[in-house]
Amino acid sequence: MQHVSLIERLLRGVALILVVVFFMFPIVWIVLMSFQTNETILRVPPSFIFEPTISNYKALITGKLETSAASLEINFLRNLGNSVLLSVGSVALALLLGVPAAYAFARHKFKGSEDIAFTLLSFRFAPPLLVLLPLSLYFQKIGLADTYIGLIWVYQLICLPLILWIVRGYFEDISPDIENAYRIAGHSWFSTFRKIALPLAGPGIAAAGLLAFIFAWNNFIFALVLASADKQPVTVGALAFVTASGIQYGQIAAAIVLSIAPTLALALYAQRYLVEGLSLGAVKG
Amino acid sequence: MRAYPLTYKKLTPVSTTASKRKRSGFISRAALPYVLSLPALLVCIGILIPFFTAVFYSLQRYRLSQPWAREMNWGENYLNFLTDPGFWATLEVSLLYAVLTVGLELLLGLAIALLLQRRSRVNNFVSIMLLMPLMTAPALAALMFKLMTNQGFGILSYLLALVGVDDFRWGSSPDTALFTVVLVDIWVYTPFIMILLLAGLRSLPTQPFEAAALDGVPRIQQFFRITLPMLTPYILTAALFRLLESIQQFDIIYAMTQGGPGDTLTVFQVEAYLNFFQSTNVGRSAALLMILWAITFFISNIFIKNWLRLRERARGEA
Amino acid sequence: MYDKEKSLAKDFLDGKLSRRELIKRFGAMGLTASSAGVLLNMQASNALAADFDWKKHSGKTVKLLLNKHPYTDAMIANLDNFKALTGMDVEYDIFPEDVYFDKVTAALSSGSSEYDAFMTGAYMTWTYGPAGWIEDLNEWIEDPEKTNPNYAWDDMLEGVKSSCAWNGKPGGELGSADAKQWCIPWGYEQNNLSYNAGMLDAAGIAVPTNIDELGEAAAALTKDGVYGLGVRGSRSWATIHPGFLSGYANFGEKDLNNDGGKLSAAMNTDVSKDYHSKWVKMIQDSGAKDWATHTWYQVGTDLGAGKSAIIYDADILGYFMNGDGNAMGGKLAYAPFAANPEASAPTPNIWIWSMAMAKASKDKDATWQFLQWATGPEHGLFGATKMDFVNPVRKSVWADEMFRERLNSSYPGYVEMHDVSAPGAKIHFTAQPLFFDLTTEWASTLQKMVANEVPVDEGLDQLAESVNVQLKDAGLG
Amino acid sequence: MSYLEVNRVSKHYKKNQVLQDVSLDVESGRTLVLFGPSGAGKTVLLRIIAGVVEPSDGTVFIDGEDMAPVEAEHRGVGMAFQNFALFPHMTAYDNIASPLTAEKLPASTIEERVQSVAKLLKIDHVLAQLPRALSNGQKQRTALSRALVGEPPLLLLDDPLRNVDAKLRFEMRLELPRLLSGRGATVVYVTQDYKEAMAMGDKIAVLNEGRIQQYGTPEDVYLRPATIEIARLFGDPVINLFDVTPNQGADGLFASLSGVDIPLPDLSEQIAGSECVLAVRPENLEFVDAKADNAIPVIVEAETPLNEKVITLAMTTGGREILLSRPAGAPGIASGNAHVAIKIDSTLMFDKATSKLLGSNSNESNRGEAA
Repeated sequence: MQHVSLIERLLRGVALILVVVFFMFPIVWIVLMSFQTNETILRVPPSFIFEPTISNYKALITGKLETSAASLEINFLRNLGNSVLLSVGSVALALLLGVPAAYAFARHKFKGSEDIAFTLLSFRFAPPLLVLLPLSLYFQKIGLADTYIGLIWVYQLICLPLILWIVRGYFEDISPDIENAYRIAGHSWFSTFRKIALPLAGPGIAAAGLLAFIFAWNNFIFALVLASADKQPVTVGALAFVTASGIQYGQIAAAIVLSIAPTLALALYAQRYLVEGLSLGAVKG
Repeated sequence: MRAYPLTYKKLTPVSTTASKRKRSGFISRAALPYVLSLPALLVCIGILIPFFTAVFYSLQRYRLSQPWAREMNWGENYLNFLTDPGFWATLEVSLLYAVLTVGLELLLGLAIALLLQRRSRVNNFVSIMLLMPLMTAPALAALMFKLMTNQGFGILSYLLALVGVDDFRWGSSPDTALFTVVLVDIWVYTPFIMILLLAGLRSLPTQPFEAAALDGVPRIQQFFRITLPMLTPYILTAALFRLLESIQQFDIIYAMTQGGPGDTLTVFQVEAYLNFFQSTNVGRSAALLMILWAITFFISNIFIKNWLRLRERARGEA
Repeated sequence: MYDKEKSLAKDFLDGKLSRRELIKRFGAMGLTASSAGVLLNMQASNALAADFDWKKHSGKTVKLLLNKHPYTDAMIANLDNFKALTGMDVEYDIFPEDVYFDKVTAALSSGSSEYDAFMTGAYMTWTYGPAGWIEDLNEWIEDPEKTNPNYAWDDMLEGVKSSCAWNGKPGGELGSADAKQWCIPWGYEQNNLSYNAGMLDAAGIAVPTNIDELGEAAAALTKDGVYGLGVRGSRSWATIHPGFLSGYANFGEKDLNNDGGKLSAAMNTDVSKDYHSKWVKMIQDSGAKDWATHTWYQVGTDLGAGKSAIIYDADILGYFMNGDGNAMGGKLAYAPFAANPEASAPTPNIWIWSMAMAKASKDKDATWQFLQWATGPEHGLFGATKMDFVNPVRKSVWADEMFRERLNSSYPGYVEMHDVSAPGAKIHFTAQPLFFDLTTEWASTLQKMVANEVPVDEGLDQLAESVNVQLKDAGLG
Repeated sequence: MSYLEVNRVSKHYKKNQVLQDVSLDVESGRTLVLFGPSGAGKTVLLRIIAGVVEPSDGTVFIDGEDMAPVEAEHRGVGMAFQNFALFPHMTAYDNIASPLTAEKLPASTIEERVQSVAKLLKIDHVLAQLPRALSNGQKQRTALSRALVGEPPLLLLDDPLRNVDAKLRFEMRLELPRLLSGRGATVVYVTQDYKEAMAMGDKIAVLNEGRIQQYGTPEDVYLRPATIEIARLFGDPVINLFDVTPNQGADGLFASLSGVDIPLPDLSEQIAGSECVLAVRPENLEFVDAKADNAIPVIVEAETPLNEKVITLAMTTGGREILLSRPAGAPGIASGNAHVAIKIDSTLMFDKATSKLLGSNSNESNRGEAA
């Protein structure tokens, strides 16, 4: 490590604090807001001092909120469950389909493989609306409309190319000789794939899976267009607090907090894969 | 050196006779890659069919509210764009938005990654913290910023007023709307770039830096001569992913301003969304999206060619 | 349902009990007013049953697509009665309003047969009707076999009812003889003034009676962090249709000219330009700073939170903001508003939450069974008196003493405001399929004017030109 | 009987011809050395034999059986890679055991055999380590153990000593032949080092630019290199080459070198008047008295004593550099004018145009050429 002067360390510290403030402030503010009633939220000037209430969370969890105007029925936990189901299901399917395909593209340069890989990747960048609308027609016809399976299929639009592209890079980075050695030692290609390629690309697969999960979790439009209310994710559910009888700001905040929490927990858990895992593989040249 | 006595026991060889040798499995070697990639391809083809349907729509005069007037008009929807100032505004603001967000996020992301480069407890903790915005759905992040920039109780408006800027209208004024949505975009996506670049920085070999330090190369020069070139593949990947997403931005802009005020932020997807869902003008909506797709295809093509070249070169050196 | 409560309700309906006595006894049994109402309505429904075969579709299920709204809450609260009355089941999907109409368009355009009926506004039927997604409900309303004799279609407010009927011809007059009833009104909103009475009193300002007074009052009330006038301003059709168009229509102005089926822009007249100038100045001087992103809920919450003094918007926003959860709850008042000093009465443009039947519905008769109950007089009265089902669309409900009394006691001036402006209340837009294109562009033009990006007269000329091009393009001009 | 037979194998990647019409055979229990510069196609040929690369054309027979339909894991081959190719996520033990686990042998048998081979190669103390914790030498021995442990009838060793340090290479060069010869396995050994090739091989196949240039015993290759190129590759210091045009004199053929007429041995071909290359190994040049027959005057430029020999760089009057080698201790001249003589019977003559050896039926031992 090179010698770092005191001034530089000071400047770095200040910069780091600024960065943390910029990125954390909105989150902190929303968390604070989630413990307030509409009344204290709307107070001028805004203040950090208030009597915290857990009524917003209680309302979200019990699914009922009594306001003066009406009793709102909220199904936020269901939204949360849908988000988990859709994201986990989509990422699992994308891994199941994408990892072997990525392996094929990386290891077996076959005719047209480069073109197919690129075409698959370009789907990631097709405007979702473009396919979504005709898709809703076809889904209607083949009975996939308003099913989790149909939704998970459409989510592949986000997940599959991402996983394919990143994981392929990891497989390419594994020396073919290592796999050859295992084959020559008497193992089938499948056992080589399972025992050598998969473990060695493990961190990359984890990182790609995590990224895909985040993108799936944050998706908004697929379920909205393709499914009924009982299959909507949190991103749609969080809008439910805007009604003619008033906006429940505190609950919006609590909903946002609850919707970030699972991905955050996952990220905390898998953080080392994310940073360390991405340092190999596709991202690398 | 002592010679080893050859005490190794003679054991049964693994495979001796030709007759015992197994043939290849039921999947032949040539078919294997196709078999492996087929399921993924099938799933994608399912998504390809609607894509071509959309191409078909884009060549039609097609409004859901006027089903009787539906007809093929071939390239007319596209030709109309040439003389449609709204389209050019859309193109301009989409590109501007993409360039602004990606440019700023790259700079900021790189700066933060450099700050966090050294592995330490504090840096690791901070890098986890910074993932939080990325975990926030853009639609919800936009909602958060809407609350924070509310003129009545929004904390950001309040803080600005405290420092004397009491007429800052965020998404409500054409002068500041772009700034506001770009701010949200930066907040959400800078961590994405930061994490990719941080991964890149941490995987760089240390020898060139040690050598440079021994040679007394100033750190600024080290950065431009060593760090930046070696980081290029990472920067390209991050830029590609972000650029293509950014040019298609919908969630943030739609939630913040619905494309307003005026026509300030009518980017492609917002315009196409409104065209479909409000005007039910399917033909124009599909044509807009096709143009957007063509742009993204073009950009990704260039990027990926460069990326593959860099990759090959890196392989060659390795 | 408990027998004891049932018999009490029956006694009441048979005239053996007074209403006061009934409620007292219910109270003694631990029932709230609204659940008492449900019981009551149930008995009323039972009474209905004698005259009509409500059980005809017993065992069937209808599925609804609903917006998250107090009307929806009221209907769901009363749903058990419908089930008991008909033996049918009702399923429903509720979506937040921010995405509701997009969801409807997505569902209908995909040809989904999932939903039998759904909530909509009249404007939307100008798309849905021609697109062939919804049914003309006249077929059922006029069929005595299918509609119960107490349905009292004529009981609907005339302007509201006819605003939901259109013959499908671009520019065709609403409620004309050949009009199709695309949807049934459920609840509706007039656009008038709701104001913070305390603020006006403190400033010594009288309730404005025309646009000039409104501008002056709003300017005078803009101080101490409060802004004078709340109106919508987002880049959407929703900015045009409430106060803005109500005032506009009061000057006799139209959105489009209809020359024998050929439509052309009518918003660049001198009167219109004058009105636009006043409107724009009003927002510049005394509107919300973030007006350009304001939708109905910001307009409402700001009034409720005491951040704005007057809103010229949907009356029900003012109604809801007068509730307990709001800082200004109980401090709001209402007034009818005629923007034109020379006008004899207000001419509010209206928003009508209505119910429409999907063409893809698999059992339309059963669906109608639900629709006639949901839009019928009994449920209307239940919703209006026990829940927040304002504004009701039936004359009989407005005539109901209990309802008027309830409003008068906590919402001063609300009933009077309604009565004064109801005769002129209707949709003042020209029905045509480009409604959303044109109004979105109109809103965008307003935003540019308020931001001083374009002068009012120039902006209107540009708008008119663009509208004409689009109309021609679509074969309407 | 030949255990391994490679029959007219070609390999090309797109337009890049890597192997062309290569044929070889190795008898059971013998060691074949594939020798050639890098890029010659040695590794590809090895992979084709192992079955991890498919030939574009041609056939590989192992034990008389056509290998085309047989997957790598069923060929009964052990292979050690130049870069070791250890499984980074497995311990040295698991690495070595991998050919045995494929056979689904009982754990105790696996244990016994791994320990046995590890002891033999002196790595039994590092079996629990992951490859990244091993030294290069240990890695190399682990890789070798892995190739040997299954007792494969065919062993493919891809330049196993390339990536280890000089000391270890020296030790292993002594050790390996013993190890291999005791096992009765047929071995194909790839190397770029001619000494290794000479030391290891029962036969040597010289591969260059995808073709077999020469195929024969180590003596053959050294004494009768088929081409100038092979002559240059085998031998250290490098062989001296003189462009000459032989003339037919009264006493037979002679060539003029620095103005000295040097008699040439008789060759089967008629080479008088054609351009040839006379190749003389440094050890076949000696310092002589100026009056000696056919003494060529030179100026000695430099002398490099090595352990067992002394190398001298000299310049002819015509400006040609020549290298001489003499055993250490033998008399020589360190600088200044001197004369050298060529031991004419040990010279080689090549056709300059084709670079092929003249005067020997070299085709006989070069099947690749003959085919």
